[in-house]
Amino acid sequence: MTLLKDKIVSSSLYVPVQATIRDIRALTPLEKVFSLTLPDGMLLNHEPGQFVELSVFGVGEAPISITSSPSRSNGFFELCVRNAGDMTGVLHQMKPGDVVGVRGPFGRPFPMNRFLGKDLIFAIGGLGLAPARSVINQVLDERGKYGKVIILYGARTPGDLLFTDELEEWDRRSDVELHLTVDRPAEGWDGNVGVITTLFSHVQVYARNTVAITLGPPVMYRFVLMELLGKGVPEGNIWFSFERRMKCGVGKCGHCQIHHLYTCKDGPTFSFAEIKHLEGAL
Amino acid sequence: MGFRVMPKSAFPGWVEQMLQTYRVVGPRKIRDRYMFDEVNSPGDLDLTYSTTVLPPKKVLLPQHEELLSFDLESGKMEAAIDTQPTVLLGVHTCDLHAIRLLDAVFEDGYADQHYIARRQNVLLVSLECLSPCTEKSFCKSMGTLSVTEGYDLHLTDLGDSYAIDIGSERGQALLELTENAQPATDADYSRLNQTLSDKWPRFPYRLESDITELANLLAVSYDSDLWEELGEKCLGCGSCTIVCPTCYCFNVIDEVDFSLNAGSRIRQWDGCTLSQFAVVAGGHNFRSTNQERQRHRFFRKGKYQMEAYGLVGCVGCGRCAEACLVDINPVDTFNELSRRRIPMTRRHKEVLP
Amino acid sequence: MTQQKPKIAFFDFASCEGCQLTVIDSLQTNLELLNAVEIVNFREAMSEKGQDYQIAFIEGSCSRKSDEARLQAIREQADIVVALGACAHLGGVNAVRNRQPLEDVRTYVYGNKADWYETYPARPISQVITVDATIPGCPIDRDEFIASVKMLLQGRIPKLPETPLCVECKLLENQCVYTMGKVCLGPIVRAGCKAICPSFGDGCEGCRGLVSEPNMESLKQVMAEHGMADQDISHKLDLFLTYQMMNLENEEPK
Amino acid sequence: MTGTTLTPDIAIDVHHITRVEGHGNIVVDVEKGELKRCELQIVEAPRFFEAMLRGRPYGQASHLTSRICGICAVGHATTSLRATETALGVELSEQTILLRKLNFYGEILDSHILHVYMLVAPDFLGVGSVIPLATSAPDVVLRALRMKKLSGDICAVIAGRHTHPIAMTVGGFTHFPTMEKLEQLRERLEAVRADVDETVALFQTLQIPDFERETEHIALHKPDEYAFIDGVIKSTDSGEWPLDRYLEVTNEYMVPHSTAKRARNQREAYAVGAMARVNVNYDLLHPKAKEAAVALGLKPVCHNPYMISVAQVVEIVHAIEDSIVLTDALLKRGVEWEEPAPPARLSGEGVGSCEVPRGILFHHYKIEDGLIVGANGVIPTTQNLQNAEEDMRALVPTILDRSQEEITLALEMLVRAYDPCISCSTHLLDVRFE
Ligand SMILES: Cc1cc2nc3c(=O)[nH]c(=O)nc-3n(C[C@H](O)[C@H](O)[C@H](O)COP(=O)(O)OP(=O)(O)OC[C@H]3O[C@@H](n4cnc5c(N)ncnc54)[C@H](O)[C@@H]3O)c2cc1C
Ligand code: SF4
Ligand code: SF4
Ligand code: SF4
Repeated sequence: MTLLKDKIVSSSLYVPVQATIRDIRALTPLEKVFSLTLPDGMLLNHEPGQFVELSVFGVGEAPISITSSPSRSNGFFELCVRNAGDMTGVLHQMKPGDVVGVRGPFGRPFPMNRFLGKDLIFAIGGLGLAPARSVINQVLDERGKYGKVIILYGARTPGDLLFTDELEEWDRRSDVELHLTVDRPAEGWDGNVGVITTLFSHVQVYARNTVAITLGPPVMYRFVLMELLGKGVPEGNIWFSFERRMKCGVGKCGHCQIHHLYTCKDGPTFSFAEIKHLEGAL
Repeated sequence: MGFRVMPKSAFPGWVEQMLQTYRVVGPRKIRDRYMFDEVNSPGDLDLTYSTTVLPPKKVLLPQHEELLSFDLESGKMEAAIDTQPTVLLGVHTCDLHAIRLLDAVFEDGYADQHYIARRQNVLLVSLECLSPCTEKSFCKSMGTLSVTEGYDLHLTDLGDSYAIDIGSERGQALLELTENAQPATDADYSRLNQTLSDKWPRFPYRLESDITELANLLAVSYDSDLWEELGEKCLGCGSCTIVCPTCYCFNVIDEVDFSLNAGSRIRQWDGCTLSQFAVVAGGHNFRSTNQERQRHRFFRKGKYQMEAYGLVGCVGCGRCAEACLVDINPVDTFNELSRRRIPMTRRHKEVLP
Repeated sequence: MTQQKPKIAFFDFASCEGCQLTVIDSLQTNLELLNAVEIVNFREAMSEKGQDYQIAFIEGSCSRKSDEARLQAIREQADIVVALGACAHLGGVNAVRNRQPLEDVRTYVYGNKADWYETYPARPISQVITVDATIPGCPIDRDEFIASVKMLLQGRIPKLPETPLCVECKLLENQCVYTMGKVCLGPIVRAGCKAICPSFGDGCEGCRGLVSEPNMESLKQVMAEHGMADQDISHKLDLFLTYQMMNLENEEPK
Repeated sequence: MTGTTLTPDIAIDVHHITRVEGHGNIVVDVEKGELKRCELQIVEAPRFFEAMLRGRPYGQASHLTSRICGICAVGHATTSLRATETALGVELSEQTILLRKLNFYGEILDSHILHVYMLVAPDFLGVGSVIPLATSAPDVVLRALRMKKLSGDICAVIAGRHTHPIAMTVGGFTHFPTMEKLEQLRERLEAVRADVDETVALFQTLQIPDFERETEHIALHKPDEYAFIDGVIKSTDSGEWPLDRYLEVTNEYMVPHSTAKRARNQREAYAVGAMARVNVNYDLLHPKAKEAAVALGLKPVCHNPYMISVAQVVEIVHAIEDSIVLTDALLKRGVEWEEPAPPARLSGEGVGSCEVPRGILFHHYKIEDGLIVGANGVIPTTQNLQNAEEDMRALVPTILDRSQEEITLALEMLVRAYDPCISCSTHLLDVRFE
């Protein structure tokens, strides 16, 4: 049983293994879920919050969060990818059976054992659901180990909501509190309209025992943070996953540097306590 | 390990010997500038060089480097690991310090096999600087004017001969290629000591504060007005980061042949002073102005690298100052920050409103 | 990723045709190009004039009202339009005359026969039709052309490099031409030509166009410090960059 | 369809002649067997180079004017430099002269190889372009590309690149080739001789149409070398003129159907180019080139315009051989970095002239205090246009028995033989010295 990570550590950090696309599911016109298998039964062995460096050979490579949770790895893993540029654009034209490159898993995962017994509040914007889904499903698969689970999720329009089947599933559960919002409603939308922070008034938290996991576009973070701090959630319990430009994923290329930290290896998950003194981090 | 002495007349012969087994890279004069370049005969070398345009890091981390080649048709994928035995000759002490930082970066965490393979196959023959190489160098201020480790061999020019310090067994073996390196006599010791003590006063201190204070100075200078002033002047040309021996940021691109199925992945130098360095998909730029980029650059040099690797991020070679058309340079920047030092209390506002 | 060979076509407007010549020259080292694409229209090099193409490469500036219809027809046919070279990309040297009153330019050249020949201020083709990609330069760089074709074959749109020329120049360890008493537009111009002018001892003239955030004021200051009078500075900037400079200065062609 | 029917009415309208540089049309109207209209229309957009030169520093002129034409970029740059240098009294070093000549051959070769192999040969081989030849006659195409690469590399080594050379400047160069580079060129030049022989052999097999029209040929001439840069103007009719009297030769005029000017000297038209050069300077050709001329049946004075391509092949031989001579001279004396020769004055007037691939080219500048205040240029194609049209006029009545397609092809081949450089020809550099 080889681990992908052992493979790259033993040969070259930059040589991906050739993974096969086993399935592609379009969520929206811009986002697709790619289900990948590694060769020779190799294992990815990731933890929630980590990412892989995904390549289309001849085009390029980009960091992509692993959206499937470790608790649901049945010989494959999933990536939810937005068509945002070169590599992702060509990836979106690919078909099952095609080969892509994968390196990883990289990055510091969420410290799940520090979350045990805590109430969890997820504040998610847009594509942030991709990494969040990995944490959420992991938590739901071990539901007993955590307190309340509150999920706040915002998208631009109802059509931009990702993983709607799973959203419905979570909504049906009595042990999950799900609140959705959109910036711009569409025909038939009877839910909340407004930015994600407008959802906070709908939820009650026991601040001292709450862990907040915030995932979304950079602009969202400051506002969510103000809400959470305002509710009294401790600084060390407020977690983010940061996005930065990355070329290597292993703390060499310098692109993702935030002060002395490298987002790819010291993060991408950070607690507010860790980064609050770092100007420009948020 | 002590040192040996080799008459200068024997030096070319020694280089000839090296050329039998090694690729030799050293400073060459090309028109009005010096470059580290492959040496084909001892005459190509010019050890009296001032400073080179690019630092010797290019031997360990080439400007344009194949990381891997692939062929999807056959499924072949190969790491390009370069293990060519190389002597890197005539490295100034500041650059030697810079290589130590590069070593730390590329060995840290996941070790970068490409860098390390090169590094392990490179013999470093450094050279004691006896007078400032340019008006813009400030190695003495940065504590890089001398070295005690990190080399395989270290040369000091004693006039008609070289004193050669042996820093490793590999260095020793390299020296054994010649029979003309004799054990040092007492006279040689005193000549070397004299040379070293004579050289010291020739170098000015150019920084007005001590390097141990740099990190603190920067910590309180994040909001200094100076960044705005530098930002206005800075052309964003990126030269300063490209020529820096301690910069190692890179970009990775793919090249393909017309089959679109085979090609290679290339690593090439990048720099944090370039406008697109921190742009992410969707167009957000985490450092969108020259001002922020200059600040980041100097923080890396004076603070971040120290915090991350325990080594100073600027070795005072002065290349960036030579390269900058608008005369933005570490000495003036750090000195000006020091003059404008912002009291801690004023700075101690929250990061968030 | 096997797909049908895309049909490509080359067209030219006011230009020296040096970019198309460079395309022909690129075959010297990339003859495989002919297997990867089907060239259906290339007046400079072939007789066939196919009108069924997906990718159109257009060389030259638009300098006559009557050229607009030809451009539009190409746009309608092509899925992807690529501006080839500085004339198409920036107006190129053709735009130098935009600083001078049009009537004066015409009569200076044609005397009393001025109205025999139609013209208007030279402009980049992007001012007339939507352009999907640009291969900059005067002339274009062969390798960049080949790399761009490969990107198009991969289904990507080549992007203009954002890196300033200085980076490329430094990577080659050139001696900065400013130290040789000359001036250079390298700090504000897009890289990609292998800094060929500084490599051959001459300052960059800006044929690949301005980077997206050029610090014009600071560079003008640098040039002034290197002994250039205001007029010399404008001459330097107004060779390939006239159109962009006039835009920056909000100046209309006369 | 073969030309059996005698068509009394013929209307030929070739819109945008292909495989030439720039946009031109051929319009021929024959009514009841009588030629009513026969025009070579140049419809290229005018580019106004001389207006653009006004007020510019003289140092920019060669870089700006090289953009007149991507194929004769070195020719325009060299001619521009010669005009400026004459105006400002710049004396060139021997090294500069040698390097300029070698660089110039790079372009002559590049252009001639492009023309004979890629633009003309397809007509004789019955294809529409060189592209199908890549599969049907790959050796021919590869040979052409190989020869072309060497030509381009000559320019690249000396001036950075062929299309828009960089290192050429007023008074000299800004960059110099290393001895290694020159030695490599020397080796390749020698090796390419085999390809040159093959080229001559190929042209021996081609059926060149038999058509003659007595023509005045004009070219630069020097007593001791086959002239490409500088010299005097010489006509096959009679007469020699110094460069500064070029206007007496060119006598430019305009016609409404063409954005390019025309020229005439002692007859209704005259011709310039490879054929004119061979006709004027045959004795000065390299012996090997003369051998090739004999082998190809080219004898001065030749009046068959279709033989222009053959004259180009002869010049390819000459250019390769003389490049070897020049490279040897450079290798022998060595190449030093030298500062460009300084101007003796900053105001003056001067004419520069070169034999660019398509014929004699003139640049004429007036400079005041370092700025160009007046510019004129006369381009080879300008000088050839009327002659090509006269040839068409003479040719059409002799081939009226052919089919329309065949007539069209014959006319296109005729125009192509002149290797017209249409984008150059539209610059109409007017004489306007205030
Ligand atoms: C830790 C982490 C996790 C991520 N997880 C996901 C995920 O789960 N799903 C997902 O879809 N995305 C994710 N992303 C974002 C993803 O990495 C980017 O969308 C991806 O890099 C786009 O790659 P590309 O090659 O398609 O785009 P590129 O072609 O690289 O372009 C992306 C953008 O970068 C800029 N850019 C790129 N190159 C240049 C250049 N040379 N000059 C100027 N601008 C340039 C442009 O603004 C462009 O819009 C994640 C990012 C990080 C850091
Ligand atoms: S920052 Fe400048 S002086 Fe310091 S090491 Fe880099 S190049 Fe040298
Ligand atoms: S070299 Fe100078 S101008 Fe260029 S990016 Fe660096 S600081 Fe700015
Ligand atoms: S150096 Fe400048 S002028 Fe020269 S080719 Fe490059 S971009 Fe164009």
